Amino acid sequence: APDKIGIAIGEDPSTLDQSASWTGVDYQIAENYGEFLVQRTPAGELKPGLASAWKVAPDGKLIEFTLRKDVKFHSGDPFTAKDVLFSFERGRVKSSTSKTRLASVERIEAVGDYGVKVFFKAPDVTFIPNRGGVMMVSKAYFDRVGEDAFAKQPVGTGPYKLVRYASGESLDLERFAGYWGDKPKIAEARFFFIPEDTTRVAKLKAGEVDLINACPYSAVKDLESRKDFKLVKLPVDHPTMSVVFATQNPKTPWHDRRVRLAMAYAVNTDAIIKNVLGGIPNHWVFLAPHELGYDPALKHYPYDPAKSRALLAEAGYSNGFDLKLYYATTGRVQMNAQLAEAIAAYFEAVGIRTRLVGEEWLAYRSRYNASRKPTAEYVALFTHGRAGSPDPTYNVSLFFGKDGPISTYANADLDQLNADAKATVDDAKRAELIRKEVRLIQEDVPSFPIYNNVTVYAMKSNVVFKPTLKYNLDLTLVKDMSFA
Amino acid sequence: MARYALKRLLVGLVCLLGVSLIIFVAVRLTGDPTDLLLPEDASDADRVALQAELGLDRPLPVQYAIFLKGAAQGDFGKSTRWRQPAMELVLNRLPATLQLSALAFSIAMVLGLLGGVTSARLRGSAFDQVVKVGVTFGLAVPVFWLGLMLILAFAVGLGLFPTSGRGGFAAMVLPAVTMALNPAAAMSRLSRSAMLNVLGADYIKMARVKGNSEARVVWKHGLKNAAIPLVTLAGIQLANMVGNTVVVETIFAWPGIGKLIVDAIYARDFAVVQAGICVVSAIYILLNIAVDLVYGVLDPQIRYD
Amino acid sequence: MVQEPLLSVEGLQTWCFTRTGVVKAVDGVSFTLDRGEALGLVGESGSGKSMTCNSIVRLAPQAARTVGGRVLFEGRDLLQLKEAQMREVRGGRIGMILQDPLMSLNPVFTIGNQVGESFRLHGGRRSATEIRRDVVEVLAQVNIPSPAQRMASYPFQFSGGMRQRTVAAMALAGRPSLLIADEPTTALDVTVQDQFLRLLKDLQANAGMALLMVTHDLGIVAETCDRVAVMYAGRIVEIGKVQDVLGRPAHPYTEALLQALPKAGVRRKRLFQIPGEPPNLMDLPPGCAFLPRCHRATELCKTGVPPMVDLGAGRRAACWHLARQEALA
Amino acid sequence: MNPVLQLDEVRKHYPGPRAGWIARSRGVVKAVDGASAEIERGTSFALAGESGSGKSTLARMILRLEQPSAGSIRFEGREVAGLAGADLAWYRSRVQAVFQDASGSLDPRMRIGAIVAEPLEIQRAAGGNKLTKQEMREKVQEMLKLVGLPQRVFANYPHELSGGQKQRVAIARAMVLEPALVVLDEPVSALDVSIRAQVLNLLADFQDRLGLSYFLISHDLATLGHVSTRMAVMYLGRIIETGSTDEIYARPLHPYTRALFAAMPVAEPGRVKPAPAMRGEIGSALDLPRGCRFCPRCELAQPVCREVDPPLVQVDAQHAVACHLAAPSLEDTGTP
Amino acid sequence: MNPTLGAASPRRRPGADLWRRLQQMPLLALAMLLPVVLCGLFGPWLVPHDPAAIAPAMALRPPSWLAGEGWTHLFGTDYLGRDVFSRVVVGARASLLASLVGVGLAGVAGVAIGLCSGLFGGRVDAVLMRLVDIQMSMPAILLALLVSAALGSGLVAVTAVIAIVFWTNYARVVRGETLGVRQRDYVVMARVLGCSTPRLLWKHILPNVIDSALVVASLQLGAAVMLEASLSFLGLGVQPPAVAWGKMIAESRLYLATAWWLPTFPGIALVVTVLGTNLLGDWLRDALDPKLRQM
Ligand SMILES: Nc1ncnc2c1ncn2[C@@H]1O[C@H](COP(=O)(O)OP(=O)(O)OP(=O)(O)O)[C@@H](O)[C@H]1O
Ligand SMILES: Nc1ncnc2c1ncn2[C@@H]1O[C@H](COP(=O)(O)OP(=O)(O)OP(=O)(O)O)[C@@H](O)[C@H]1O
Ligand SMILES: [Mg+2]
Ligand SMILES: [Mg+2]
Repeated sequence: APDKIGIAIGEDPSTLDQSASWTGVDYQIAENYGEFLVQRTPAGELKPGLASAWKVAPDGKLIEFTLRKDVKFHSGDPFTAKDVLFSFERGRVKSSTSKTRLASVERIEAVGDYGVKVFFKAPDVTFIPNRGGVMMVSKAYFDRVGEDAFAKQPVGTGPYKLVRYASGESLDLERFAGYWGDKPKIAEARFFFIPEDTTRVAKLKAGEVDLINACPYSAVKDLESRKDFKLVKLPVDHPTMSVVFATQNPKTPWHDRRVRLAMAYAVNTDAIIKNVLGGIPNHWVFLAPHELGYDPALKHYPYDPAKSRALLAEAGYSNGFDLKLYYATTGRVQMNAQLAEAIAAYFEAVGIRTRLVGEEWLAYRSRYNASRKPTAEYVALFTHGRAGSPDPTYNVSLFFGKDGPISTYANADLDQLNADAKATVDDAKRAELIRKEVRLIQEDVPSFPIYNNVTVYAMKSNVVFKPTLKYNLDLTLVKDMSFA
Repeated sequence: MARYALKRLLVGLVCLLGVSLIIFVAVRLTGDPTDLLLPEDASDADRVALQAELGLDRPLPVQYAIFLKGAAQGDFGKSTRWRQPAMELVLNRLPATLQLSALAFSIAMVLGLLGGVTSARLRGSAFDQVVKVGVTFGLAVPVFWLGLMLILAFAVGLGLFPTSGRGGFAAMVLPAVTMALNPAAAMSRLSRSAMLNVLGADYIKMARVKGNSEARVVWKHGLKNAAIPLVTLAGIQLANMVGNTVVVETIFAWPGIGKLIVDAIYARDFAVVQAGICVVSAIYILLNIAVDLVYGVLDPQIRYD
Repeated sequence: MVQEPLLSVEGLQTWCFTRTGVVKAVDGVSFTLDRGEALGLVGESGSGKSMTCNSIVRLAPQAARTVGGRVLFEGRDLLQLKEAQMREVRGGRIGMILQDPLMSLNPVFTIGNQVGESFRLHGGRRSATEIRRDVVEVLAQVNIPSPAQRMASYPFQFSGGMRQRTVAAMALAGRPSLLIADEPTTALDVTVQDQFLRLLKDLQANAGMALLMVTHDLGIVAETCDRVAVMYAGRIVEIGKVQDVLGRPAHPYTEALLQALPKAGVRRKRLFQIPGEPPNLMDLPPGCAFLPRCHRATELCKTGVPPMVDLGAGRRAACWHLARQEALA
Repeated sequence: MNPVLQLDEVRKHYPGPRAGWIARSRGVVKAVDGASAEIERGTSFALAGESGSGKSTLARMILRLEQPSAGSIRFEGREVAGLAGADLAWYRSRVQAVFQDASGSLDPRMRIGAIVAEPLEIQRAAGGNKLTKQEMREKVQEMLKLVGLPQRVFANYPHELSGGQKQRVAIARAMVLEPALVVLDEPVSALDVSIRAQVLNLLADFQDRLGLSYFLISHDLATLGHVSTRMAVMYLGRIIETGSTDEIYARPLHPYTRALFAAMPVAEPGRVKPAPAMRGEIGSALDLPRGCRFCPRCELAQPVCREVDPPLVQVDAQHAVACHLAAPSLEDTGTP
Repeated sequence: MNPTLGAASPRRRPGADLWRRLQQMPLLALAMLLPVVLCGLFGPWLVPHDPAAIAPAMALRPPSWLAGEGWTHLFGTDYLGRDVFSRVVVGARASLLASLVGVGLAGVAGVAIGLCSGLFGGRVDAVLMRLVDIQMSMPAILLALLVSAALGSGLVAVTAVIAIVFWTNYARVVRGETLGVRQRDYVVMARVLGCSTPRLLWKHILPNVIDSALVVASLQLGAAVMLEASLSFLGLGVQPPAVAWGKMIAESRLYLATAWWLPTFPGIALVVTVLGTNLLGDWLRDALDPKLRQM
């Protein structure tokens, strides 16, 4: 079997420095050469990584890690507690994502060369699921080569080392002989950055690469029908494409719960998923089945235009109303415009006169931020946090809490419930609280989901690839690939 | 001649200054990059801090002055998206774009001249009609559509060329052809009409009277006289190619400067946009000067001293 | 012993096919030209003088086609030659000077290059130095001062007269036996024109070349030519020795032409003016083309195109009145 | 004596040609270098001379398209350069022009009627007349009739007319305001012999009718002799001989004038032309020779000619010449 | 130069001239553009289906006549099950509106600037032409992106982008023409007659330079639709429910391999329009040139 693999992905990483990684693509690449303290198996289970063991204090405010002693960076420097401290410090400064993940951390202490104590301001149930927040980098290497070389030629402890990077073009990985863990099957990998979906698919079809990620849904049927290729569908779930309301402004029709509910009833999400999105994405009510607090009893808003109209009439909008529906015209979510058009058409069908306002990503984001004001008139197609977060309580506070930094919603009951849930370390009890929260949200409709993202990897039929499940990034880890 | 070139360079510098000012303002009209740089759950305080860090809190004239001062020393600031010096990024990507543009340009010129001149010679013939249709096609076909069709046909279907990426001459063929079609059409159009103008001139008749063969009449006596507008167009096209590769670069995953600038625009990466467009404009200006100097070679009546 | 003429044009017809109709620019032109002889071709603008010349060397504009007649030159019918053979004739056996000296030289090549080209095309294989020598020689022949230096000049650096003489040099390079000069001096000052015509006469005399000169200036004809042909509306209406035609015009058009000339001495006398408008070649009256403007016009003139009447001594004219006189005689 | 137009030592100097379009220009082109003349009311004054000798430039200055660099141009006693406002409008109505290229001087986008009416309209806008639209139309139609054009050309565009017809339109436009002076810059050079006669006759008719004056430029000596009562010959920006036309025809004094007459082709077969008394190429207004500007080409040049620029000297009441050898002793030294 | 062909022949009736010119009309160009213009004007009333009505169950059906299903969906359906034929017909309006208005605005601005530059010359000319240089030295598509990033997307933004990107061409061409025309004898003659500067500009110069502007415009119409398409490709075109061809083509690129009818029919509409305007432009150039008109 060959031991070289070619992979086409959509975008360049924004940085190679794994401690500065902050976007999805950054992690797609960097996790091949950088590692966290904790690992995830392809099945999605957490398992020891650079930390061979960890202990969470009963109050949840301290976690003690024990580090492996046989780990070396690609530069040859040994991995020690000093590196962990350095990585945490650097991550906090360099990566906005890491900064968020480490927000709950009060301080970190080294215990000898191979022990680390992390103190928290408050218990953080997301810290371990987030695998300890940052990928590890070498302090010794940094001291030796300085900032520039460190950022351009990063070294990690991962199964592969980075050998070459041509911006906008490709990136080469090579198996690291001194890797502490299992030796991966593939010796060399080249990532190509192909932003245009059609080209990416063409590259696979032409046989120039073995695997592509983010295969467009429109190409799935065609590829499935060919025996040279196969597809792996990875539920990423987060963020969940939803219709989001800024509920606070009493002047807007959708301040009224019945209107929001009517709008949820108006959209045939199943038809959209089946016909427009090729039947590929998931459609969870709120949480994915594997998540804590998943409630099998909870049902979708049904597609019921008659009831929708009735609800609108009841709320005093029998003649409908004018609506601006915002959506993003650029960015990484596929078929956004198509989706927006479909939803607008459904709204129109129940009498809501919908004007689509497509905005380029940044304008769209700015508008979202602005919509947190209680005077905002805002309904958007937005990727809301529902399923697939490190912990359901995390997303509820982020997206639905009164003070949630990206929330356009406020509900004192919900906030109380979520606060209780966060403070509950016991999983069963927390699950019950989460179920209550979810039901409350489902009833009040601050947003309603359209679909949960499933990313599709397409590959030649001789490629074996097990992507990491139960995690909200579409990682492309070469170590999990092999040839049949 | 040297003095003339110097003078033009100075004027070019003024133009460049104008470009930088316009870009500077325009890029700031597109929005505030902090929203993109901060995580979703960042606080307002974080935003203010980041703005200060990026220097975006200062008055615009001050920002521009700082930019100019840096630019004068070759420092165009640091990319917020790629966290590298902006100019370094731009210059790294430039060769790929130049390479592609050069090939596309050559194809466009050869096709355009051959088509245009020959159809001028055979005015009204079937060939002329075919070229006319081809020209319209070249002017009417959206570049992205053409590029994708070429990929599907020649890379996936026939397997003659790589679908995308950089590497060897073969990889350049499809993107270069894609890029060349439109300029080739324009060139063919212009060379046809320029040639028709020239072919009506008395000295062309004189060349025939002297017993020149038709090919010599057209390619020797005609072309050099028709050359001035053609060279002008060629210069503009070459320069535009450098700037208008975006779509082709996106489709063919060609690691060039156009895609970089577009990504930078989307990322509100002011430094890279500024550096990138300044470089492209500088190339345009230099090419224009070169074109003017070429005039002097083509037309003996133009002398610079 | 009757010597075969150098050039014999018989019933030449060149028509222009335009969007709006057929223009019979040349419609049955016949004349001969002997070796060493100078024939003037006069007539008003649009009468088909240039078209006749261009048809002889087969360089009529695209819209035009030669639909009839023969052009016998040195025993061959030029209209039947292959294009490659024709190229040998052009610039070789037949030299040609076009109307506008400012425009006949290619502005982007040096004088030496352009004159040299004529030699390269027609002189057989020769080295660059030989060609250079020939160029210098021919430029000197046409009175270009310091030709060796001026070879490197571009046309715009030459005065109008010098340019005109350069064009003559190019026409002479192939040592032609026939030189066609299409209004060679219209754009020139009288003094320069005078110089040039003198030169042309000299060359013709020295090289034994025949000259076909187009002009609408009767003065030039009087000074330069042996015989003259007057054209009107695509046909020759009168041809004969210069003294005869200009001295005692036979055709009313020739007569009118001469009368309309302002005479230097006679001031403020009303000039004779030919009434009416020039003919529309697309829509000629059925009879004599000059009929609408002719003071002699009678019903007879409407009967058809007037035949050529031989008036003796090589003189012929196409007028119904002359035909009748002859018939009576 | 009541001259319509007086030219007094008029000069026009242009900056020399620029090498390329950005380099600084070098030298001075002395297009007109001291020209003096008077034009009597109701007569024709003709100007002959080699191409580039400054004839058109002089005409342009009279038409106030160009300001003289020096000297004065007076029209009916008033300095032309100083006219402004209503005075300028008056001048515009009194002085008209006809140029050589008839198709070039008619706006291809205007109908013939509008072209001929334009002077009336401009004058009306300037307060020069108070004609109604209908009156203007009648006036235009009357003019068209006068120049012998059919009424239907009123609605034609210039390109639909023949060269002679176009030139008649240009004349109609020039005459519609019944001016005092018409500047004619080679009005018949581009026309066929037969049409030339028509136009010359037409011009003569207008002169008889309106009693106007012509300033005529031509290098066809026959035309010029036919039309003018007085004439001048220019050479490189300078009037080198002037006087009554008859006199100059009978007794040309300047060697250049003689050469000009000698070169004139005449439709008299068998006439033997004298050899030209001139050599070389025409000089350039950019670098004038020292002394007499004709001397490099003059067969008769004497040492003095290379040193001193000869002034225009009156040889008799009707005749002045600028030549060391011609005035007045040329006869004495003997003609060649 | 060709008096014998002058049309002032005695047998001319009034109107004959017009008829002759009509006969020389570019029938092919008109045949191409007429349906396009009709669609642009009356599109919404001509269509068999509501172009915005979705029917997800009917998504991505090929043209119905190919499947032997009659003429219900002449051009097939798109990813939302909408009728492609109706969308192409209705799309004409936005495509034409953006390009016509954009090119028109560019034309007005460019012609005005070109005229001033050419007529006044000197410092005015230098400043204006430097402006043109500056704009031209910035890559058009990037400029367009910047502008639309600043203005947001939508028909108005696309139109503005077209106007901003295209005015320079007019300015250059008109300036060049003005420089030429200003020296022509008829302009000189107008000055002899005492024409005021506004009258000179309006009556003599503008009518004589407007042709080249029209020709530029005809060529740019096609380019404008292309720019609209490119902007859509980059995510910044017109917004739904507005339909425009460029947007349709750009969005359908995902289906190039699987649903050929999606890009093909709007593509044909685009090609026909560009071909039509180009032919019209060629004809205009000939027709407006009085010299050629005579031939
Ligand atoms: N390409 C053409 N298409 C249509 N008619 C043409 C064309 N070329 C020439 N003609 C016509 O043919 C006739 C003869 O033209 P030709 O050039 O021979 O005249 P000419 O006697 O040389 O006139 P001139 O003295 O003006 O040079 C003219 O009536 C002219 O209008
Ligand atoms: N605007 C100008 N700038 C510079 N030089 C000029 C300008 N106009 C005319 N000249 C020069 O002035 C001289 C006289 O030109 P002008 O047109 O008056 O001659 P002309 O006697 O009318 O000649 P022609 O008989 O050829 O019409 C020429 O050398 C010409 O090149
Ligand atoms: Mg001719
Ligand atoms: Mg002149």
